[in-house]
Amino acid sequence: MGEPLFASERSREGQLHLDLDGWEGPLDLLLSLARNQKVDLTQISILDLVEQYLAFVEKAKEVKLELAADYLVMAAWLAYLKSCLLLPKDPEADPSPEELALRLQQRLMRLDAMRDAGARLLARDRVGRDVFVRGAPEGLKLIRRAAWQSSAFDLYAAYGRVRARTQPAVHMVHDRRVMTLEDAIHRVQQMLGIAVEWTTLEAFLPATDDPAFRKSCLASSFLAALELARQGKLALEQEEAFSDIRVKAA
Amino acid sequence: MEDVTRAVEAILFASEEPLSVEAIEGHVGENLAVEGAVKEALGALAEHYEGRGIELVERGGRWHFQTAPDLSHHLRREREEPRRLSRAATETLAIIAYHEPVTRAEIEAIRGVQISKGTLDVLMEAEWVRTAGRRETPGRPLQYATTREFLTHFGLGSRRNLPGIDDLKAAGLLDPLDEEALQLELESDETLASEDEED
Amino acid sequence: MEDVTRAVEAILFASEEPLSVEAIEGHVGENLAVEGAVKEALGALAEHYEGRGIELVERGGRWHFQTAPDLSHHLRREREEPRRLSRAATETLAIIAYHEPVTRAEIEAIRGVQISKGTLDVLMEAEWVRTAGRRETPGRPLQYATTREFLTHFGLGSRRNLPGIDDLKAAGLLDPLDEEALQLELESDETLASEDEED
Repeated sequence: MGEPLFASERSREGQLHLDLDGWEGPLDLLLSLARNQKVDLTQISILDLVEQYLAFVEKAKEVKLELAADYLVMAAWLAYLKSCLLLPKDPEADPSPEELALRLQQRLMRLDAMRDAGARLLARDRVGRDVFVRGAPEGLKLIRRAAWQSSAFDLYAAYGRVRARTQPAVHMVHDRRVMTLEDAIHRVQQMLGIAVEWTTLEAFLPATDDPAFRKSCLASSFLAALELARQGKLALEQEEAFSDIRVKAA
Repeated sequence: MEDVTRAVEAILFASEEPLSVEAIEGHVGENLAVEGAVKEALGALAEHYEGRGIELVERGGRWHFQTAPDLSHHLRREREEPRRLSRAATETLAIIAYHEPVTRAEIEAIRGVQISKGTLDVLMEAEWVRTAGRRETPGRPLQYATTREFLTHFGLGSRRNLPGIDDLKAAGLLDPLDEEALQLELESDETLASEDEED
Repeated sequence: MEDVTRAVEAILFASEEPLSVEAIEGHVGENLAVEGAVKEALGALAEHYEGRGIELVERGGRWHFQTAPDLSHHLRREREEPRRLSRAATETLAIIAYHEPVTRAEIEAIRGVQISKGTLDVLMEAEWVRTAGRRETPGRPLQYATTREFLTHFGLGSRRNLPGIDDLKAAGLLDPLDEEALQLELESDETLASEDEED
């Protein structure tokens, strides 16, 4: 790494100043300390390493340097690990202090490996720095063309739709048998001569199988009865709503 | 392959613009760019690339690589994307087919709805409709007609094979459907509005 | 020189980005791109360009031409390195590349320190890192992985070509972090809580 172990310098007031910016967290500092032992990380003495770390934190406290909480948490954990490693073995302890030490060592190796890998990546022949792609490529073009789809049925249906929509609408009313009001007045007047007693209006209607014609006759005859009643030629009676309407000559 | 030739090849490849011999020499550096070496390298490269997919060319004293002109069709790739013809376009196409040659005003009169320019463009793009001269009436409006491709696409040997009005009636295609008509009314209002925007 | 080889050469020359075999085949067209022809042409071209000023390389399944690495001194322009990465970013990139897919908590566990949001942003902006779905574990954390652009930029045929990856694997240094290793983490519960908020 080439970083000084204690990036220290005498400040103007002659006080020791520790630069913590050099280490990104306690693990980084530990790795830095471990490398300083100048041995393979697999051979590193965790106990030595722990002592160096604790000494560093101690020194930082002496110069009243504010340490991030992370560093102190790690210091506490390492102090615990150190005591475990030094004390007589407790067979009950799980995980054993040796295993904890081994894990710490593996974490340092892992971080070291990634740091090394990062450096090797950056040192590769990188595009735009060491190797170059074509400066002025013509470029490839993708031209999208719509392939329009329609079927013969769509076409005929569309034409049918247009024609149906725009054909002049002619409304034809079919011939229908009706009884005009004049006919009805004439007929009711004639029939009154026969019927001297109260007679239902229906009895005046001509016999027919055509229900539409019968309806027309009924409506016209009713109007005829009203007209004749108005002229004072006929009397009307109905006992209650919707009951039979009866007529009699006046 | 000579070092200077390799260097010239790489320099021209990576350059964003055509380079003069002097500019290339500047990049190659004094060690390699001895008297005439770059020119020689350019000649060797031009010869090497002859007939390949790329060629080395000189234009106004500047050199650059370019793809061989006869391969340009590989650099443009067309992709067809199926798209369904819109209702307005289908109706317009049908009207042209049944009434050709027909002017735009006539199409609109028959459809009872205005048509946007885009609708005719689509039909022309599909190569189903072509312009068919001008009508010799005041204003000399353009006329439209269908194409051979139209007949092919819709499986019609000729326009005579279009089903007649009676055929359409028999197939129930002329029956006015009140609901559909109502919906059409609404739709055409909308399309009119959007069509106006388009224009 | 075969037609298909010429076409492949021109297409790769003209392309603004590395191309997969399928993309090349699409441009070559069905007539020339018969079964395996493009692959064969790529092999022939790679061989042809070997030792020249330009080389044909495959990165993450995509092919492109680039200048030969030993000629960089002729080409290095007077400009800054494309992207100067901070130490944090470099380590994070390495961790993602060697462990992918990897969660942010795992990156932090390996580095022993929290990573700032900016670090991942830089890597994503460079298009070297992408999110790679969520891990189906409690909290469903986002995972990160490298991109094809990462392989291209660092000249890696595939992730198998990452420097020293086999040795690291053999040494167990790329094994997934077990629960206990994560427990050894220095992060307090608070930092975990703040992470949740971010997501």
